[in-house]
Amino acid sequence: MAFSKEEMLGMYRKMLLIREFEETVANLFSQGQIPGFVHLYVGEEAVAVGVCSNLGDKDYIASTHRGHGHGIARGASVDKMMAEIFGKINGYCRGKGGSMHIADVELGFLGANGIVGAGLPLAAGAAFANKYLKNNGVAVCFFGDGASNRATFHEALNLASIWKLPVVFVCENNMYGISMSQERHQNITDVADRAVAYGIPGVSVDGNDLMAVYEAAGEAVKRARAGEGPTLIECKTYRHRGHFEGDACVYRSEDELNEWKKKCPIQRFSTRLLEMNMTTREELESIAAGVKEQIKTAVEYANRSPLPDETELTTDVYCD
Amino acid sequence: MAFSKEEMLGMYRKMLLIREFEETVANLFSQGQIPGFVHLYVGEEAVAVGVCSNLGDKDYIASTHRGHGHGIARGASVDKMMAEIFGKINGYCRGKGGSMHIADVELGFLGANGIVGAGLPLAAGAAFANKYLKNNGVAVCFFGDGASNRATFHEALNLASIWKLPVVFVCENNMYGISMSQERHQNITDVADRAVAYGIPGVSVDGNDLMAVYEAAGEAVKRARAGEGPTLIECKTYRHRGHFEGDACVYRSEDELNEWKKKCPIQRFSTRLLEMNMTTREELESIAAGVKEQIKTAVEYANRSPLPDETELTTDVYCD
Amino acid sequence: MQEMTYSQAINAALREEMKRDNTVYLLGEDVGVFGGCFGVTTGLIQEFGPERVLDTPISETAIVGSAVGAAAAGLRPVPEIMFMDFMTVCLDEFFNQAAKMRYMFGGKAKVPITLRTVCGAGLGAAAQHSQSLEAWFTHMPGVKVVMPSTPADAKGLLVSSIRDDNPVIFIEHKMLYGVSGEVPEGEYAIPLGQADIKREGKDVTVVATSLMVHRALAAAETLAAEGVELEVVDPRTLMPFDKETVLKSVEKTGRLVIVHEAVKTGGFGGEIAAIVAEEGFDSLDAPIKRVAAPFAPVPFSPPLEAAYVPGEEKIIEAVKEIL
Amino acid sequence: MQEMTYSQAINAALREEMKRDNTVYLLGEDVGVFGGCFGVTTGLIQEFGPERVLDTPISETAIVGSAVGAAAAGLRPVPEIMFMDFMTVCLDEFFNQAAKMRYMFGGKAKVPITLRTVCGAGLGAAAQHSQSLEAWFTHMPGVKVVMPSTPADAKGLLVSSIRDDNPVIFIEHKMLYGVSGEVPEGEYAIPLGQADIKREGKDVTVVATSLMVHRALAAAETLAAEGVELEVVDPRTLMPFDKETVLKSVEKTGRLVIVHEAVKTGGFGGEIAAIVAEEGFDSLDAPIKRVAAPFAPVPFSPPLEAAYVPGEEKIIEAVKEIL
Ligand SMILES: Cc1ncc(C[n+]2csc(CCOP(=O)(O)OP(=O)(O)O)c2C)c(N)n1
Ligand SMILES: Cc1ncc(C[n+]2csc(CCOP(=O)(O)OP(=O)(O)O)c2C)c(N)n1
Ligand SMILES: [Mg+2]
Ligand SMILES: [Mg+2]
Repeated sequence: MAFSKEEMLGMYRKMLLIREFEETVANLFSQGQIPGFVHLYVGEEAVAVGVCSNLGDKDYIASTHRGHGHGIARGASVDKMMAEIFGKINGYCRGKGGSMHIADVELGFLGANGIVGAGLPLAAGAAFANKYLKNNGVAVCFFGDGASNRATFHEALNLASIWKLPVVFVCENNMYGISMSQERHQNITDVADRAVAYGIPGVSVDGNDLMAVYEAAGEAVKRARAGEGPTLIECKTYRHRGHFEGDACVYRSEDELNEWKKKCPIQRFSTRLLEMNMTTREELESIAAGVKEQIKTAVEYANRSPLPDETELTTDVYCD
Repeated sequence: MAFSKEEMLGMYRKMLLIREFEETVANLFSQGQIPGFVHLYVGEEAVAVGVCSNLGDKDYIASTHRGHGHGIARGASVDKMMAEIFGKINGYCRGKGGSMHIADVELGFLGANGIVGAGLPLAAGAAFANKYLKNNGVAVCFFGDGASNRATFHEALNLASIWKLPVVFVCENNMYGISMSQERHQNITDVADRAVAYGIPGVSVDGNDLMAVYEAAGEAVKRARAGEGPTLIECKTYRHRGHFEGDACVYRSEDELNEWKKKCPIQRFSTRLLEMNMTTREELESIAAGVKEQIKTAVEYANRSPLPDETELTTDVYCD
Repeated sequence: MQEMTYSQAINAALREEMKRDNTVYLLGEDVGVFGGCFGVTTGLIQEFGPERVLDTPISETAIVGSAVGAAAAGLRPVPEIMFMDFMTVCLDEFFNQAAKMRYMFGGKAKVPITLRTVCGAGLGAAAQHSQSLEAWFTHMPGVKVVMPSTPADAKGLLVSSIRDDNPVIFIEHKMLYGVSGEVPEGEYAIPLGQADIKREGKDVTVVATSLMVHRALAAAETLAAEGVELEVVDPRTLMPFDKETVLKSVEKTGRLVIVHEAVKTGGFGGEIAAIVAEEGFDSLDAPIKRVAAPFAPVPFSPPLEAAYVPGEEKIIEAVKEIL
Repeated sequence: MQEMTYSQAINAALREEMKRDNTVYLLGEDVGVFGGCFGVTTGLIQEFGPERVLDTPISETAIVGSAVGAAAAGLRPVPEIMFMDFMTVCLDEFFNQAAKMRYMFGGKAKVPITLRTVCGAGLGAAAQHSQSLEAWFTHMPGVKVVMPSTPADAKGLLVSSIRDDNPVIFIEHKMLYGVSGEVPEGEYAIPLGQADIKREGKDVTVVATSLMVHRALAAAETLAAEGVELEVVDPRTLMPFDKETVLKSVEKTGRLVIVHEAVKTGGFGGEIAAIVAEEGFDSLDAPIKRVAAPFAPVPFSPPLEAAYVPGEEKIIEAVKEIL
């Protein structure tokens, strides 16, 4: 891999931006400033960033209930995301969607999704459109280990395989679907093994290693663009926070959490950058300060945005 | 395998009974004597008989739209089956179900099914009940190659695997789902390979070889009863007739059909019986004569049965 | 005008729209060489090739789900679900995804899908292949619901459905495929949301859908001989629903009978009755009557199936009860 | 009598029925140690063990499908579907299999499933986690539909649902879980199919379901001060539907307002209106009014969500329009 310094620091910054975004949301949520419920991505940043750093203009991603990281990695505006999470009219969805439905179709972001596993056929369809339109674009679907037991996983992977669709299926195996550990919810160790069932490649990578994710995704995207069909990538990772904010996490141990915190993808990448002499502590700190500022601005933006008024209730149900 | 002559001839007779039943239905259908539509099992007899010959009292089977063979193999009355196909009140379902819904829950026959793939979770559930009730019973689900691409396949196999349910999933790979060849509808050669995705054994056998099916199913049933969980068995076979009666079969060649006719499971088994000196041509002919007689009686029974009257329309919607 | 069957009219609409717009494509089980389970897509794969007429595995979730993604990404998919009864295995994709996407995304998505499917009893196909489930779809904000009763309506409404930027469920009736009728030549589009008065009359308004339009017309014919004039209104699309036409007719007649093949309880007849009981109450001179299937799954046996589907006599009976 | 919350009442019913009948078991996502997404099954795995309280993968098709097979084979499964919106991913199992099995098999099967699920807006959970889809289920012959509004009803109706030999969908409301009320001690079963008059009145009949019962009662309180007496009827079960109680009430009051949280079009309010317009027409002195959610998905933003769910004022407004 030959990355420029800018690229490397750019990816670092994105991960940090996600982290800061999520921790800010956690804080605001605990203060009662955010309605509904939120599922945070803290600890899994390397997956979204590693994958999305391979994507271009015509490409699509489909996301999950835990979608903030995907949106940010795809390049969505944190201002509009934050405003959406606040339920404000200047949010991505005019406040109608909230955390679980943030989307920006123009940007190639087909949305977070409240239905586990729903993104897989959507991504296959977007990939189909790209193939049909011969625009060289691909589609990526993020989904969880829990989602890999859903109907949609099976049907979408099979369809994508026989139609050789330019799609990459990225399983974020964070070891749990809410309280259900992967050990209990499926009888295999690697979700990637399921690729066999569709005659497509399956790879399992350390999801907390940005470079490993980047490379695996890069290869899959290359295959997809070359017309060779889909790939299933499993990224082993962990969520540092509860399933949703407020989750007491009775189903897992502090020890386990602490072990994984030590494997933090952001720390790991910064250590690597320092070891490679690509950057300095000072530079990293100044990036962090910029990120903090950016998120602060996003919160201000969100706070300033008006709430939607009642006339919004019945607009956008249909296109005219 | 140590089969008595009675057992061997019993299985032969069952296969023949299915064949005669189906050919009779085909005939009557073409004469306009049977309403609705029918999907016949001609050519696949060894699967149903090979599997069901392993089953006992507490065991269940779940079947498909192509269910006549499964019912007969499980020991259902051909009289009541035929009457049901005729839509008569003395049929299994009082004429309310027809070919696609013949069932006899008491006998352990959870029904033919109009929804492709629907049987898989039903069988998992019946297996769960047997396990819960500790009655040592198992459940078997028959389903097609086409059905192996459905949602239910994935979710049922995963659930059965993690719960170690006493269930056997029997895929009748007859190379087509209606007009869609297996080659086109999935990117793998052996459906059995999908077992990997659930961490369970998967075996692929010649579905036109009664003994091979019997053995594979026997082992799977043994595993299930021993509490070792589910098995996926794929039986490669072929339907001699169209998808449904009336299908012009534009999607496959005469040559292909003729090749498979040469591999007829019944002929093959009778040759084997003769080679083993287990029987004589005369004995086989007398069995065939008996079968013909039995089906003739079934048709008479069906013909004699009255049609349901209008009061039946709204009975049995609810239990009281 | 051209005489053609309902099935041919649908085929023609598909062909013309595919010619007109390259982003229109078909997908579904056996829609290719096989021509569809009822032969409706016959010839299209020959004309447009397997890139635009796609046979799928038996994976309704993937059929509809992929159509949603493709629609959001700029295509106009026309998926076929072989029997309406199977909508139960892809309802999430149609309802939680397709129907809501635009709203959830604050107006920033377009999901132009026309999902074709087949309803109705009459072929002895029993409980899982014979239902009329349109009512469910009228309860889904974001979805349009189309139910043509004649070849001309089938063609004109399918053209409009495919051109519409919203998810549309286009519900064909299996017993109508063989029915012939006049269809205007050339481009022919009927706007969604306009009821059609299939027969004028002054005594009783009969609102009927799909196959039931024909039964209502037969009843009207019979009753005309007795001096009773039915006005038969075919809404053609249930969503948008042309309530003005219905209310105006009831204003004229003072009497309303609603006929659909779906089971009565929870059916769309309730919605129509409620609209009239709310907005046309003062026009009503008699109770509103619904004629519909009894509250039971569709039975297999021919005499039961025949008794299940509302027929001319039941319509006549209902009319007479409120005259 | 014991004071307990709706959630505790459901928990108590589950516990008692599991004690009474060994064939009753629970299954669903996170129903074990986690105690269910809303904590309703708290403590049950500790009491009955993982053999009878089963955590499942995220596989609703397998949850409901396996329940159907287990029910046919002699057990009484009580599956939980975490949000009612997810019924779209297991509707085939519930409808094409569970609901029809008995009929299709000519009466020779029994499918005693009580499927618990959660409807309703109010938590900012947006379009895919907030709906009220009960109308769909009333259109399914073979299914019973239960929607309790109080802790006592929740307990008594859940006990009866579990004992019922038919598939039942038991619809809890997420905004009611914390509501307290008196619940009779000891065994307590309320027969399915009996409406409850939650408040007597002579001027207008208000039929309301689930959370809306409380809003209707609040409206009644306010209007009482103005001298208008509402009769608030809670059907409690939509199928079977106790139409006699509703018709009798309308006979007394001559006026009917129907209130539900589901979107109006295609909702169960249409069915109620149709029944009254057909069988109680002569009692009606005014148009029938429906108060329901607007025809849109459930929005996220708190002010929109609050405006979406019908409130006291809308009920009062509807009542005043027909006084
Ligand atoms: C079809 C469906 N079933 C259940 C849920 C409830 N639910 C939301 S998130 C979740 C867990 C998802 O687990 P996983 O796919 O591993 O993603 P993670 O939360 O770990 O990122 C569940 C069960 C849902 N939203 N949709
Ligand atoms: C969910 C669903 N989709 C589609 C159909 C229509 N259909 C009936 S049988 C069939 C083909 C089934 O193929 P396979 O599973 O291989 O069984 P086979 O007919 O070959 O025995 C199809 C598509 C259906 N009944 N159910
Ligand atoms: Mg997970
Ligand atoms: Mg097949």
